Amino acid sequence: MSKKTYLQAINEAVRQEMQRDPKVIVIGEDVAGGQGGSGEVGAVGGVFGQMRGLYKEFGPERVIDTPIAESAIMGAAAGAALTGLRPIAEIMFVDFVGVCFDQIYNQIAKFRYMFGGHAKTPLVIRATVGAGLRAAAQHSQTLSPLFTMVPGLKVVMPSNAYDAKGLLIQAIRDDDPVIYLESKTLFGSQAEVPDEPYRVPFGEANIVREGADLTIVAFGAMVRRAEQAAAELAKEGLSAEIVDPRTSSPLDEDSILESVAKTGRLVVVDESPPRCSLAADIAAMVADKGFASLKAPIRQVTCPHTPAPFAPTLEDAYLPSAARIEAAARSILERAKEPA
Amino acid sequence: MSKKTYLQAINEAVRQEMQRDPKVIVIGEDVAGGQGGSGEVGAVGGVFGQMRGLYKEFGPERVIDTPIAESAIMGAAAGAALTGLRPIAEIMFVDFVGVCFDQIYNQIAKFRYMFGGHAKTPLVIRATVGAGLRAAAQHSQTLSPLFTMVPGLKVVMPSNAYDAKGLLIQAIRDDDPVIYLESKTLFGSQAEVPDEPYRVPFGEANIVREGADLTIVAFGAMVRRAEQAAAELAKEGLSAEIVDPRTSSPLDEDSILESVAKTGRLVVVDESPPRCSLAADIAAMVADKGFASLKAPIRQVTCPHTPAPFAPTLEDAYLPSAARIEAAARSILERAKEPA
Amino acid sequence: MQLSREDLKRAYERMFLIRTFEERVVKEFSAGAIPGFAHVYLGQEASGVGVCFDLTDEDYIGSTHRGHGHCIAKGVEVEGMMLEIMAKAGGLCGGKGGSMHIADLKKGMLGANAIVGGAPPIAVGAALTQKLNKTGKVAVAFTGDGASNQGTVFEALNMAMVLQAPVIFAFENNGYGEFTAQSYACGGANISDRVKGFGLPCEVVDGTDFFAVHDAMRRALEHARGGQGPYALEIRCKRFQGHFVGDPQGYRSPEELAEARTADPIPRFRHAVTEAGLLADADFDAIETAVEARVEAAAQAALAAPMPDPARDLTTDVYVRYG
Amino acid sequence: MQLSREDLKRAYERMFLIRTFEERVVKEFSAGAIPGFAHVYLGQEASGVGVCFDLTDEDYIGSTHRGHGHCIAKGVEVEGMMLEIMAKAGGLCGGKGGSMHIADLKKGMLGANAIVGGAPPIAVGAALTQKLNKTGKVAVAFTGDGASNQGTVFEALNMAMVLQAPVIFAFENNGYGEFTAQSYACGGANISDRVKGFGLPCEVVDGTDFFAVHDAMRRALEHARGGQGPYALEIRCKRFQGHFVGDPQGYRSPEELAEARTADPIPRFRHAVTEAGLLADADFDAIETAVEARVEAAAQAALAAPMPDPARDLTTDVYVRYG
Ligand SMILES: Cc1ncc(C[n+]2csc(CCOP(=O)(O)OP(=O)(O)O)c2C)c(N)n1
Ligand SMILES: Cc1ncc(C[n+]2csc(CCOP(=O)(O)OP(=O)(O)O)c2C)c(N)n1
Ligand SMILES: [Mg+2]
Ligand SMILES: [Mg+2]
Repeated sequence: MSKKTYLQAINEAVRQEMQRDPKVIVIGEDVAGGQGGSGEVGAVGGVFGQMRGLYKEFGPERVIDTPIAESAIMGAAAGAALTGLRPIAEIMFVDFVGVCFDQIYNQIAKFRYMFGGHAKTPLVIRATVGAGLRAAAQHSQTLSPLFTMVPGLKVVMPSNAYDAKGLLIQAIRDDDPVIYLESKTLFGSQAEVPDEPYRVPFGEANIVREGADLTIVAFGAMVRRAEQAAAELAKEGLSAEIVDPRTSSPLDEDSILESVAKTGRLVVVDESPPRCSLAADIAAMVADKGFASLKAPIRQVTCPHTPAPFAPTLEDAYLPSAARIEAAARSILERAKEPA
Repeated sequence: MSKKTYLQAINEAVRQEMQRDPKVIVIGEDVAGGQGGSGEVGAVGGVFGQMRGLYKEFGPERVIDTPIAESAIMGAAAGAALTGLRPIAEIMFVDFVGVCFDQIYNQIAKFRYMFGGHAKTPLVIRATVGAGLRAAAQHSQTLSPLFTMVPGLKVVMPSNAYDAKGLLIQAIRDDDPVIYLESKTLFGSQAEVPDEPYRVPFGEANIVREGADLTIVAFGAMVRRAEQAAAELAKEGLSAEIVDPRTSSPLDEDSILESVAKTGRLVVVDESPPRCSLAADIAAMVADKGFASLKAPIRQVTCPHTPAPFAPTLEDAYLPSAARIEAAARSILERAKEPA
Repeated sequence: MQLSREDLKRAYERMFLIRTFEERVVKEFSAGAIPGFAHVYLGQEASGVGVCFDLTDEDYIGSTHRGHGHCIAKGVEVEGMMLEIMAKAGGLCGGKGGSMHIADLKKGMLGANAIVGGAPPIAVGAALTQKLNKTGKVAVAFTGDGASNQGTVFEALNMAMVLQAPVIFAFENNGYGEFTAQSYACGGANISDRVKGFGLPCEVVDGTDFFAVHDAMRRALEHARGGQGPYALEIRCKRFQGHFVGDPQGYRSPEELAEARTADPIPRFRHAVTEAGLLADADFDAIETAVEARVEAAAQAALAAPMPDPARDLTTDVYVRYG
Repeated sequence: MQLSREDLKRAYERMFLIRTFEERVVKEFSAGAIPGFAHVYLGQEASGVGVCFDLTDEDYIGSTHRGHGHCIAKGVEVEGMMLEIMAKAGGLCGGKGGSMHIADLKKGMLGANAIVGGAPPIAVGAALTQKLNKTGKVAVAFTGDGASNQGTVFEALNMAMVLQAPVIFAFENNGYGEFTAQSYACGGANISDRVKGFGLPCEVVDGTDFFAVHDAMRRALEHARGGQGPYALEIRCKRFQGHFVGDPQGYRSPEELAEARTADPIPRFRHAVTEAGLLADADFDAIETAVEARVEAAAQAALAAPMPDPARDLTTDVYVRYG
């Protein structure tokens, strides 16, 4: 047990699983780095270094650098999984999914159903998500709704280093295809992370903070912003409960509904634009199954209906901030005082 | 003015716009048909015949058959639109969007914003949607949420022949990229369709049926099923109001909210699986902005969280049916009798 | 090279089984007994059978929307196929897949694919498994001439070459992609030259001659199994019917259609083998009688079988375990 | 062929402007004045300038993530570029696009593109407009060696060939795609052979020699403007720096890096032209002084300029008119 970063947790999870199971391979662009070059091979380990050191430990047969061809990467992972391997395929930035979405949503996600349950596709697609790096419209998306809407996929969004390791190990051992979304802005965040392998199960939310007046649901990088907002609200005795579902598919509906049953108020935070978002998905679920306990409108805090802007001034206003979460919370907590 | 089918309405809209504006071109696979063959060129006009006759009238320069390469088709349409043409590009079945999604969501939809408002991308992407043809998992999707979530796109879902023509003409004249979703099961449906060109504006819902007890929101092919359900409910004096938003982006929130303000109850019907669906999107919008008028939980009637099955017995159960819409309505109308 | 009498019988049995099966599919489709779409393999039998003839159940194939022939060539049982194509619960995919998604992984058949260009990248992955596990097995990617223009196919060719994966790309050039001729849709002189640009060896083969396809495939297998990386075949064959059952084919002249039907791989095989005195007409007749009886029985059984039950089957098989 | 003294000056001015601009970008990026990522064009100046030299504002180019040089070569003003790259409201894209999306449609610059392989299909579309409107203009698709493996690029090559669109594909082979060598990632002997498989003529050109690139481009323009369809160039050049500013480049040996820098197109041009007695050192010095002053002024102005205001600018420019 020791403090590790989110980045180290990811790297450790993959390394330990590769040591445990020879069927686990890593495939993607520059997951090793340096192939064909005049210098060192394997020094890079992915543009953010998540796979660092794996090439040297496991070699070119299991840490496979590819041409820039995401459809072929995803297809190769699909075919390898169908035939007995457990590939971990990387999409460097989730934004690139547009060039390989067919392999993910029409192939990988659907094999099992189309083939009447006779196929198994155990693979993990890792991708980095989120804005904040001033990387503009094509390198700053989160796209969690894009994957959550697809039957056959499981979607994981770790919000801290502990979950990052445990959820990734679960993803690798899972017999279904899993989309594992790494928040770029969390790579440096630290937590106590056990040295030994462990799993964090899917579909089990983490109650990050207990509270009585209001429920805030947030994923990935948005969890810390929710915590900051909750801390502000606490200063005035307003107590917010924070639910981090950890996985958007499967979704731990019960934990969310239990929390809303207690608080009667809900704010959902999502790092995506508003339409057909995860925020809408969860708000709608509660407006159906949790309606009886609702005391106020369900607020969604999302990005605006625009692409991600480049300029820091714009990008800072683009992402849901602690201040916007707090304001959304206040706007429905006020209601507490109104006559019903 | 005369009765025309949805298919004829689409064909007439494109023909009249091509006659009016030489900048309008059609591009896609077999939109003419027969290129390079030993027989007739232009007899096909698309697999469902939506473009029939256009090749003969406008020739190969404006009715362009392409190789099977959707990314190149969408990219070509994008580049042509950026440089002054008004392309109408076809995705034969919307399911194929997975091989060209990047050009749609990262390029076409984002040019204007990324380029600071200095670009205009006036194009229409036509695609057929919906289940019911026993075409199984890769030829039966609707995917309206996939497009609705993308800032920069407009999304159109005509539910009848009259709207099909008017919305398509608006789409072609619109200066923004438009996704025009043709319901396969509606191609044969008839309505009075004026012979002259006319527009149906975007973001203006059609109140298909007035009612007092409940609001049903439905798009495209689901509208008729909502009407059937409403007719059943009417037999017992339960009056349902049906709102067909016509376009999911922009969405006529006001008409939906006004209706719910009157009825206090809402069922949203969507031809997609449930997660991050249009049903969830609209339910969540009302759970926020229309909360005060809600008397009951908001029900969503969608496909299950599975791919589309092939077997007719399964597919019939897969799609939202009038019976399921009716049942969802009853489940919240009962509440009317409960004590608050 | 010389095949044994048993092999010759097996080759003819496979081709004739495809022919008989597909003709029955056309009949049942027209009679309304087959839901959805049906793309038949009539005329291309020698291609599928020649390519799959020396493959084992541990070798894999990725197929297309026109996959019935590939299934049969790979040894998939027609009984389960007919049930599936008729959307019956007892079908290979429980009636959930149908003609465009028919699959049999136990037989190394990775599925028909209704996305043009969908299978080649998947075949590369199946080949990577063989390479990593050193099985000496291969993966075959069946791809049409129309599909040969899809970006995913070029990516797969390049990826296979770069990773030296034991993939054999079987480009079945039947002259048309839907209603458009290959001569219009494929830039460059022909498919094989495009393929060679990626560094793969690529042979152009007469797809109406079983022996030509089989010989080329033997060279391909030697290459791929020998660890020399991917190999490709451009197999020229004829599409006897329309793109789908019911296609009026106005884009093909009556002459071209008639001419296409003269290049029939099945009588050609029978003629060549009888001429060479390797099998007698009686041998062929016996095979044909048996095949016809088998397809008849498969069709009757499928017609009588029940469709899946929504209450039990609609939402199963999406995940191994959800949550 | 022989260029006029004015043309020679313009060529040098463009190349030196790219060099000076990019060196300033490196400096300002390292100083924290440029947000996000920066991929610079240092070492490839002769390629962009040679390709764009004879293009007008009505000809179009599609670019890549490494687009500054393409912009300048196409005549985009460095003042607006520097403002954009520094995320300022007065930038070419109002600070919304930045380095990876910098565009100037008035100059026929269809945008840098942060999706590898994103631009070639778009260039085909721009070329279709020229063909339909019979303008005699062309579209150029700048594409890297790494991008040459992306399916969208092959689709664009094939589509351009099939539709006989006046597109010129400029493959800039600088030896690396990110941290991976072209020799590893591209199946086949080289990029040009793959391209030829699609039926396009493709020349291999020394991208460190402005004159070689310019001559090849003249042939390409004659071909495309003459209605003979697409044309391609494989331009071999060197990437002086890392993939992005700050890349340690452990994957390149010090020897290779040193050797790369010796192939510098700028002194090479100056040397050749002075040797030939076409321009004097004084001419070059004058150009350099002017360019340095211009870049300095552009940088100072950009540093001092304001960023966009969220209240006013965040949600504008998504639609021409919504609803
Ligand atoms: C991505 C995609 N685009 C288009 C289609 C529609 N489509 C189905 S089959 C086909 C033609 C394929 O032609 P070819 O590859 O030559 O195969 P063949 O039908 O001749 O066997 C097309 C365009 C599809 N299924 N998927
Ligand atoms: C679809 C996609 N995949 C991967 C990336 C990440 N990426 C950005 S640049 C690059 C390398 C491109 O290499 P090349 O085409 O040779 O251009 P160069 O950087 O050498 O100019 C990669 C892999 C991307 N931006 N888009
Ligand atoms: Mg074909
Ligand atoms: Mg490069």
